[in-house]
Amino acid sequence: MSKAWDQVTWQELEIGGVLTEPGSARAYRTGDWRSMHPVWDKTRCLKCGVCWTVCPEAGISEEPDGYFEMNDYCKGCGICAKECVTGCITMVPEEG
Amino acid sequence: MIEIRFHGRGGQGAVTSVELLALAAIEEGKFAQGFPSFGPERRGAPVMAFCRVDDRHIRLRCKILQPDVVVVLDASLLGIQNPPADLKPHGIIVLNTHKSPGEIRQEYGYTHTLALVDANQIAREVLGVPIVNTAMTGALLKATGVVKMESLEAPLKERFGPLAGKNFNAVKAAYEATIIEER
Amino acid sequence: MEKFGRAESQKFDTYASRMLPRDEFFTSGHRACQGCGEALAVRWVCKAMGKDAIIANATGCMEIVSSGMPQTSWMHPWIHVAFENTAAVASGIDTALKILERKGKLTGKMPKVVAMGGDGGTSDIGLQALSGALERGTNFTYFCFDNEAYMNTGIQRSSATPYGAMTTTSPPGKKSIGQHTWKKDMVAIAVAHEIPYVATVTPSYLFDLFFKVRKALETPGPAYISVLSVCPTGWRSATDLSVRLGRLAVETGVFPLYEVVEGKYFLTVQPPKLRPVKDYLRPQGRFRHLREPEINFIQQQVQARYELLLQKCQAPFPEFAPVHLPEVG
Amino acid sequence: MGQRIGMEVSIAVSHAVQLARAEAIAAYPITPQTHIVEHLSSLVANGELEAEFVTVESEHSAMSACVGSAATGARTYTATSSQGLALMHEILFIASGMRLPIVMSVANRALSAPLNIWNDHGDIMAEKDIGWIQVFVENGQESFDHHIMAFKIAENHQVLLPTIINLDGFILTHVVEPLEMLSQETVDKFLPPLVPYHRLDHKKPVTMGAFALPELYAETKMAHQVALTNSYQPILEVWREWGELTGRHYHPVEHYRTEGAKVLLLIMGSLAEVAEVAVDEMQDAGQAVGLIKPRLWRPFPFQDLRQALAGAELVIVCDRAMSLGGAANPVMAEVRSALYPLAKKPPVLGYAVGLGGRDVQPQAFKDLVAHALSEIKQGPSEEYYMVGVRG
Repeated sequence: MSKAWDQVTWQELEIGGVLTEPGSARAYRTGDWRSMHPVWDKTRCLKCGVCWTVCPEAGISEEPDGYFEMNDYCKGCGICAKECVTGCITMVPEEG
Repeated sequence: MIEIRFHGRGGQGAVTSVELLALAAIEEGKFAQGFPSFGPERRGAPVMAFCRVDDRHIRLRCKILQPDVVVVLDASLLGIQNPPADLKPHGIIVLNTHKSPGEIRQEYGYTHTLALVDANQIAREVLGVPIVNTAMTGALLKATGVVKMESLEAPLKERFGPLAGKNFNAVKAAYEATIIEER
Repeated sequence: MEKFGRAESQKFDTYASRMLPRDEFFTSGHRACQGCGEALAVRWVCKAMGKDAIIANATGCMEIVSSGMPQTSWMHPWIHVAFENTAAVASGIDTALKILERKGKLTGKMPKVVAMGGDGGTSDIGLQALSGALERGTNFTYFCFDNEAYMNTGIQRSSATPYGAMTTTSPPGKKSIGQHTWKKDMVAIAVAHEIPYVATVTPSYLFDLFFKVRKALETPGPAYISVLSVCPTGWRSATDLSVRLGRLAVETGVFPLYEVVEGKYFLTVQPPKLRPVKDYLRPQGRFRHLREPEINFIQQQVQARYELLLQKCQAPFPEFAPVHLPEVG
Repeated sequence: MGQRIGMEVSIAVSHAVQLARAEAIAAYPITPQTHIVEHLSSLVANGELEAEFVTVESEHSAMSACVGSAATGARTYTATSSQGLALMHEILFIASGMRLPIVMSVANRALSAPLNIWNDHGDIMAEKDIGWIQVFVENGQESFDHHIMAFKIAENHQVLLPTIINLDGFILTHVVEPLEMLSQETVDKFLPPLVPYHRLDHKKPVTMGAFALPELYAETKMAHQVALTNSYQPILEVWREWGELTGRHYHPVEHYRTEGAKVLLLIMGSLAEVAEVAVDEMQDAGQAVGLIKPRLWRPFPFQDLRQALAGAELVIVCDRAMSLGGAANPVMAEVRSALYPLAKKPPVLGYAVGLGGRDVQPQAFKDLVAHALSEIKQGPSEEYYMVGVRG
């Protein structure tokens, strides 16, 4: 739906309110929610991927070099930092 | 339209009788209804069942308050219910009894036409069980001719399966044995 | 989204986490609280399910955070109907799949039927529908995402709320220690339906979760899985502790990980020695008011129940005689 | 036309469902709906109907399972009554809001308390605003006919709404009477297989039952309202087609001997036939009384009713339910609303008739017409009247 969702008319609604685009919530970047974000110290990162597994948002992605980074959905909960095997993740405040 | 009201006790098969009659009438191309009195009554309780037969679509969806015929499956009901109380003046009482018309009239003061049969005995002899509804249907046929005997055959088969033959015999036996005393 | 999915072409390294499937079926953009243990659990349950599944979801946190019109976080075919009837909805889906397959209207591999609800939607208001669906032998897997209270409506107590916990309807006070009943044993209730597969999982033990989910889905007939889902908002715990608290629940014996296969109990994660329950209680604000006597009581209860569970696991015979009804027709 | 066969109306309904090739049936037993679902169970058990019958543990789950199976693309049917319908209440709105073409029989029965298993319209009138198509039938033939038509209406992609057929409990459901059946071949030609509009399909996933924030909820309601209102024409189209097929023609509002009638009785359901008998007798006695029988209850046929009633000098609405503490009983309230915009409108008097299975003889209608005529002369003393109440 290209239109802003609060501008949608009743005629434009799908029958029965069915949503036909799976995973369309990805359009909503929950990264705006965070006040902290994780920073990886690559010198200590094992590329094990535990941070990726523990993220409730799927807010961590693997980079081409095999290291992990947060993406636009990270809400800044800090689980990744807590669970990191080597302690290479630090939570850093968002810049104002 | 002829309106017939069955009086029996829960479990005696009054509802089956009205349904068989309605089915037989419909088989003959007539219009008919058969329905119970929809009560919460269980086995043993006095119950009623209703049958209407007509040559046109029947529109009534209510009890039969002034029947043309009452059929009493169980003579013990006579003392409790007085089934013929609201019977039409030229109506018929079909009664399961071993007593004679004279005895019945003396006992209950009935003035209507009587059709009497000892259905208990017929049921015992023909069916081997004391269920009188099919026999009483035979008596009703004799008294009214509301449907032809053979029209009952298919509905009986549908309802009773292998026991249909015996039940049909009960109908026939009761038909033969019914005594009618007109008024 | 651009960043997402890049990893799919990556080599698998030696680390076990990397062996897990990369496809996301409960996608980013959902509106769960920061550090939501339930969202994490759903994410991994969905991954373990794979794409060939249909989900019926009860009203509750996961429904609300994932399906605000016109956006959805679900990649699976997904339906939400109401709060208390998810198991019945799943029954209907199972029914339709059966008849449509039998009539040749659906061909190929049939999707798995999955129902999801919270602890309130499962052990309170949805218990009847669940019992019916289990008893009827519905071919589905029911997941109870148990965060131990009605979090969606603002942290009210449910029958799954643990003893002593503070919620908005079980507040501690001069005459109350908070929740004054022991948590309802939904696993035992599920087992009592003599269904082929029952298990407990938590996303803090990902591989245990992953394989139990697979097992449950592959089991013909009903399966029930209880998923301990840490709720930092309702448990008054730090958002970064959601995985750790799940682990502590297991390590203290508060939430043992086990499965009941055709009536036979198996402990799947066995801590060498149980940690004291206060390790689990302390980081949670909902237990902050508890004092030594209550904590001791909880410790004693947890210990006793854990030992009973161990006994069940050691029993040479199953809890019930497995019934395999003959096929008819 | 075909030969008339005698059978209990409940059995006729189950045969209609069988001929419609229902695929998923989820039902919970409640008097007086039981004979319908018992017979369907036996049809399934004997392989005479290729369907799955789910014996759910409540009506709430029955409707929930129906939502699940309809959403998965199976032709779905259920039946209930009274308390069962009330227990479904929550899910009824959801089924229609999700636009799932479920067909349901309601064997109309009174609501508790006190418990009463007999016929009135209290159950369905409590559900008048659920957003379903709702039809009332008068006899066994109509019961049979409308169940088959209901699937065709509900599944029409211009409609996609669940549909209720209301048939009176006991006084209709439990009566053996004659009706004409149709062959499977004829029904197959009339009713094509269901083509789901949306379905839960792992190859083409959709999300069903998403929630709406205040910014969207009103739009969803508008869409539903328009869909229900617009179902009127497709309904008429299906009924017309059926008329051509069977010679039995149905209309949203049926008239009986209304020509020249100054007083119009109005009633829905099987007691309308009893009222016909009363109208015959009154007309024979020289009274200009006619009968209006609404068949389509939702969408409400405003225009048809206005046309039918506008010329009358008095309209007497017989409700089979109460709207306790309300402005009028349910049907009367709607009829009066329909007439309100008219410049010249007849007075409307309302009567609650046959509550909780109270026997209604033709005489009852004659009595209430006489009562209404005397009331209207001196100005009505009540908002509405109850028929046959002692004391």
